[in-house]
Amino acid sequence: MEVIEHDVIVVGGGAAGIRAAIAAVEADPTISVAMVSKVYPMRSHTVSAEGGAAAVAREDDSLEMHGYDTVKGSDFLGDQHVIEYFVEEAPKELTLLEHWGCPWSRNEDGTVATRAFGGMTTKRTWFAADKVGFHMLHSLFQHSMRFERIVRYDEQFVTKLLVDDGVVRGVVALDIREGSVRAILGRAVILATGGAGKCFPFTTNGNIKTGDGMSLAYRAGVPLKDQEFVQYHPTGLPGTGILITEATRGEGGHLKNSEGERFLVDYDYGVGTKAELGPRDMISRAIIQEFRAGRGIKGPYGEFVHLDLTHLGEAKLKERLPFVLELARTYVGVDPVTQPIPIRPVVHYMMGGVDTDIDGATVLPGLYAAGEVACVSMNGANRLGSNSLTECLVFGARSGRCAVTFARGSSAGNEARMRQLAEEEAARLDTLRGKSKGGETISQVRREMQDAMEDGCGVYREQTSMDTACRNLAQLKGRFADLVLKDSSKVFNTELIAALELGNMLDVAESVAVSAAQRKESRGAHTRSDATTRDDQNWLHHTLCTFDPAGPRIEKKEVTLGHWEPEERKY
Amino acid sequence: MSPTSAKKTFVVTRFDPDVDEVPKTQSYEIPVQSDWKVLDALNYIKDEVDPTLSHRWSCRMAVCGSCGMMVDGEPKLTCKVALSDYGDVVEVEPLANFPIIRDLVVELEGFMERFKKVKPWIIRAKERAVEEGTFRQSPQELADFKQFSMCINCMLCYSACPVVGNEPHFLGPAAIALGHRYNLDTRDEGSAERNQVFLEEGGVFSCSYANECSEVCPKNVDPAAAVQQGKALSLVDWAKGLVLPRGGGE
Amino acid sequence: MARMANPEAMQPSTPGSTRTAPAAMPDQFPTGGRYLSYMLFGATSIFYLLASLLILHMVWALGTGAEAWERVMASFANPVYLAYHVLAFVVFTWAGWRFLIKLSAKANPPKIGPLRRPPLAAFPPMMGGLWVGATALAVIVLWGIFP
Amino acid sequence: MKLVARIEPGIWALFGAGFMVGSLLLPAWIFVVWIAAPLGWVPAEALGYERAHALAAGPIGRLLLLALIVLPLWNGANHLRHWLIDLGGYARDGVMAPLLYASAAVFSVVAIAAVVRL
Ligand SMILES: Cc1cc2nc3c(=O)[nH]c(=O)nc-3n(C[C@H](O)[C@H](O)[C@H](O)COP(=O)(O)OP(=O)(O)OC[C@H]3O[C@@H](n4cnc5c(N)ncnc54)[C@H](O)[C@@H]3O)c2cc1C
Ligand code: SF4
Ligand code: F3S
Ligand code: FES
Repeated sequence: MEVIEHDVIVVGGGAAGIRAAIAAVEADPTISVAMVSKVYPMRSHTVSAEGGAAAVAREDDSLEMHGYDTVKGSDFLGDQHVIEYFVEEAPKELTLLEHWGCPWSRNEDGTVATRAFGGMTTKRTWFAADKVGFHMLHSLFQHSMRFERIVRYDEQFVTKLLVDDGVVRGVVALDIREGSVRAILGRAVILATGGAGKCFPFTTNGNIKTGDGMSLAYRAGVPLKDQEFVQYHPTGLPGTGILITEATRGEGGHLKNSEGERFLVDYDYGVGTKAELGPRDMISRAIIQEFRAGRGIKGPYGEFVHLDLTHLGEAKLKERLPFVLELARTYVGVDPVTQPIPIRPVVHYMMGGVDTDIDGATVLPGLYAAGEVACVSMNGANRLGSNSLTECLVFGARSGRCAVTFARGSSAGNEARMRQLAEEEAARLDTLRGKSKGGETISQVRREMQDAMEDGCGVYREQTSMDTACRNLAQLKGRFADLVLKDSSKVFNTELIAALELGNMLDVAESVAVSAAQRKESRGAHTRSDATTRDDQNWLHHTLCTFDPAGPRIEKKEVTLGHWEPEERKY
Repeated sequence: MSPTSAKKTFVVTRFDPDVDEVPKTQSYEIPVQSDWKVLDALNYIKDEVDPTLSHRWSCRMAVCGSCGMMVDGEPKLTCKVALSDYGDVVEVEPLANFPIIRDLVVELEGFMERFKKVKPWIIRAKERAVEEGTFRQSPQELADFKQFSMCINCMLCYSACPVVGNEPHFLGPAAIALGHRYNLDTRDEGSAERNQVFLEEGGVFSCSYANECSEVCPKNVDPAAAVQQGKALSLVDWAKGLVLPRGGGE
Repeated sequence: MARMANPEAMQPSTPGSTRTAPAAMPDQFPTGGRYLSYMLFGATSIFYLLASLLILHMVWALGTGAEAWERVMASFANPVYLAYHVLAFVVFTWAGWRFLIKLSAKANPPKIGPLRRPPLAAFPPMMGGLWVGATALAVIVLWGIFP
Repeated sequence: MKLVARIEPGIWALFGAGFMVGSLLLPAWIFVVWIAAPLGWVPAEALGYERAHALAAGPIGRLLLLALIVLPLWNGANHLRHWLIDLGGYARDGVMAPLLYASAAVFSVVAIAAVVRL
């Protein structure tokens, strides 16, 4: 067994992971950072973000306004000290990225351009046409290459956190190419493994977003927070779930039902004059309501409505939304210049995640988390579009710095013990690889899990359906143990990876369903048809979900309020 | 209620270094849907027919760059090309010009090394402080390099370029395009360093302007343009070096 | 199966940790699809070399004297020469089109020093115009019409 | 090989210039001098010794002829080298490249002599 030592280990090479790694090496000129990622960093799903990243930039904007929009967007479940820190750091982080080469779109005078986004009072979303995540990720990754002290472990799948004496000491990583397992030891570990959209059948997320980091932390005894809040993006393509960015609405696109009505204007869905610029949870609900009122359009993958951009004109679409043109033409055969795009709500983002404080620190000493995998509590019950890319930077950087501080004051731990734990893990993987005894296939269990989530934890939820989902998931976890695997090769065994990912997703899915089933109110993205209002009296608190072999344990955690008082969320 | 289905045969390259001396092919006849991309068929095979098939993919929206393969002999992003554009028998191979790790998975470390060589990051004599705010860059200055920043590192261009297959040290189209992208960026001051790399053996002058890289690029990066422009601009530095020899040596 | 590529093509400086199968050239290389015109373009190099040497030969003769010159000029009437030159004419015209019209424009950086490149769309007509102009002038001069 | 790599940028410049001159002037040259003239379409005195020498020996004439010989020569040498690599000759490039470039250099000198002695 190979054992490697570094000071800080970053798991994940998306926006949050790379930012954390850069912050760590910049914080201490002597430190070495391991960046472990199951795909080459530029493949991380940050690459698919299209619309933009929010930070105050204009004269007519203020930190106060960005903070208020975010708190209100979160349906008052966001921790306000976190949000205040976030809005303050946001402009600095995006400026840094500009210095590092990000090709932000520009105004005529050479300053950075901003666009409107849902739930934001003014134009504060920085963008690079409609490939923002792509440009941010590649800029970050390319910038990171200059630091020799960031040592990359690409295509290495982390399967376990090494914990000794109640302190995290490193990770176990499976080298996908070799099939071998190694222990990577460090005095602090930062999880930046992204979200878990793949727990659902229709999602904007890529194949790699399987909630690995959430499961890693959860299995190490760290609670997952606010897992019931799963964001549905109103404008995904039917079938594939490919995202059509919210920037389409920011740039003036209209949503229309089968009658050709702009239903957000013609009916009252609580978005008021913001219409298409309302927040995602509300617009997703409005679309489902349209379906229920019989004003959806029927297609091979269920009902949809139209996103109409034809009035924006070809020139603007080409300049601002070229990727949308490409996606619509390639994946639904529609030319947005002349035709409306079919769209439906699809799973997009996990507001919940590994419970951390403002430093990204978890309750397990030495373990940090940042980015979509974490729940630092800035998104509360509903994330505003374009806040999360910035979140990856702000809290990626902070957790990187804090991890360095922690690592400085921490000892290396017992190597022999770590080696032993890693060897046990390697043995577990060896048993799983090509495990020929069993009656269940990966694809079947995965499909049933996804269907359970769609049925139980959709845009609208109710007690019975959520309870059913919990039961089904518990059962599926049992069936997971009976999986049959056919590939016994050591080299690039993607079947083994798929099995490990499925195990992780089952953990996450269950935590989502169980967290959802116990929250008896509607707030943000968690909308119950059997408890339709928000109930601050009883439910203005976070949900913590802790692993227990007998089944997830649920607790409450206080919300940090501040100078923004909870009020009814209307636009 | 899914779109109509028909049957197609996929002839797929298989290679398991534990077992196989050389790559072989395997055929799968499977039902396909009319709206599928080539990648959907591979995923169907993986999920329902033969879980031992290995291939890379993630975003399925033509932006992560991981699903490049040879489809009927041409490098393609398999998540982007429609199955309906192909006949009843579709040949899927790993990307040409790359060593094959397993099945449809190729060795990318060679590219990662070349990529790093061109120093694809902003180089400045003096870093700008955050407090000084953003740089100013006009839309025109942005447009000058934007196209070359659109590369998703999918490697289709390497697979199409005859020089990549023949000259082992060639930096290759995407790496050069990305280096050139920084040379053209008004925020950058590092073109002299990068041009030194371009001037080395295997640099820009190894390219014989086959233009195939640009023909197959799924993102219209036009790496061939970048390489030729890189020749022109590094030639200027080369000529300067003749007049004012650089100190130091090799 | 296509021709094997150079065994070191796209190999990292230290080979990967598992055995790999060697890289193959693209199936269509060298004569299939678009590679054909690329390879034919490469073959024009031979025509360039021959044309250059032949002109050198002519200039040498011109420097030697009237007799040598007339002898060289007379030799071109040989049917083999004539056939070859008809082919060469086609080759040079095609190579010229590929170079001037198809490939040359985008090889110009957006800016060299302070000078901005004309829009790419302007190049084909510009180059075409230059070509026609140069050809016309050359024909007029060689034909004895001017000066 | 190091030397070849060191001078390659310059050769590329000559190669590009060769293409420029070759593309612009050679079709006309071939047509008039090597096709039309031998077929007797061109008036005899146009390319007769007197006029030819008068045209060629002027400063512009000498320069143009030099360009017409030397540039396509380097173009051909460089292009042929890359073509041979494409045909699978990378291993032989260590011999071919110096050979081709040295020949081009020799003929360039001859060309200068030829133009000077006009
Ligand atoms: C289609 C789409 C569009 C979006 N658009 C926007 C937008 O416009 N604005 C906005 O603000 N947000 C947007 N978002 C959200 C935002 O992009 C994501 O929340 C954010 O990119 C997450 O970044 P991350 O660094 O946390 O994770 P990711 O980018 O997902 O990276 C995760 C990393 O972890 C690694 N990893 C995971 N598991 C393991 C493991 N087991 N072992 C080793 N490594 C592992 C992966 O390899 C990867 O490198 C969008 C999201 C999607 C899906
Ligand atoms: S230049 Fe184009 S083909 Fe080459 S790697 Fe980049 S995106 Fe792919
Ligand atoms: S295909 Fe290759 S030869 Fe040059 S123009 Fe592109 S790099
Ligand atoms: S799967 Fe990402 S580019 Fe095809």
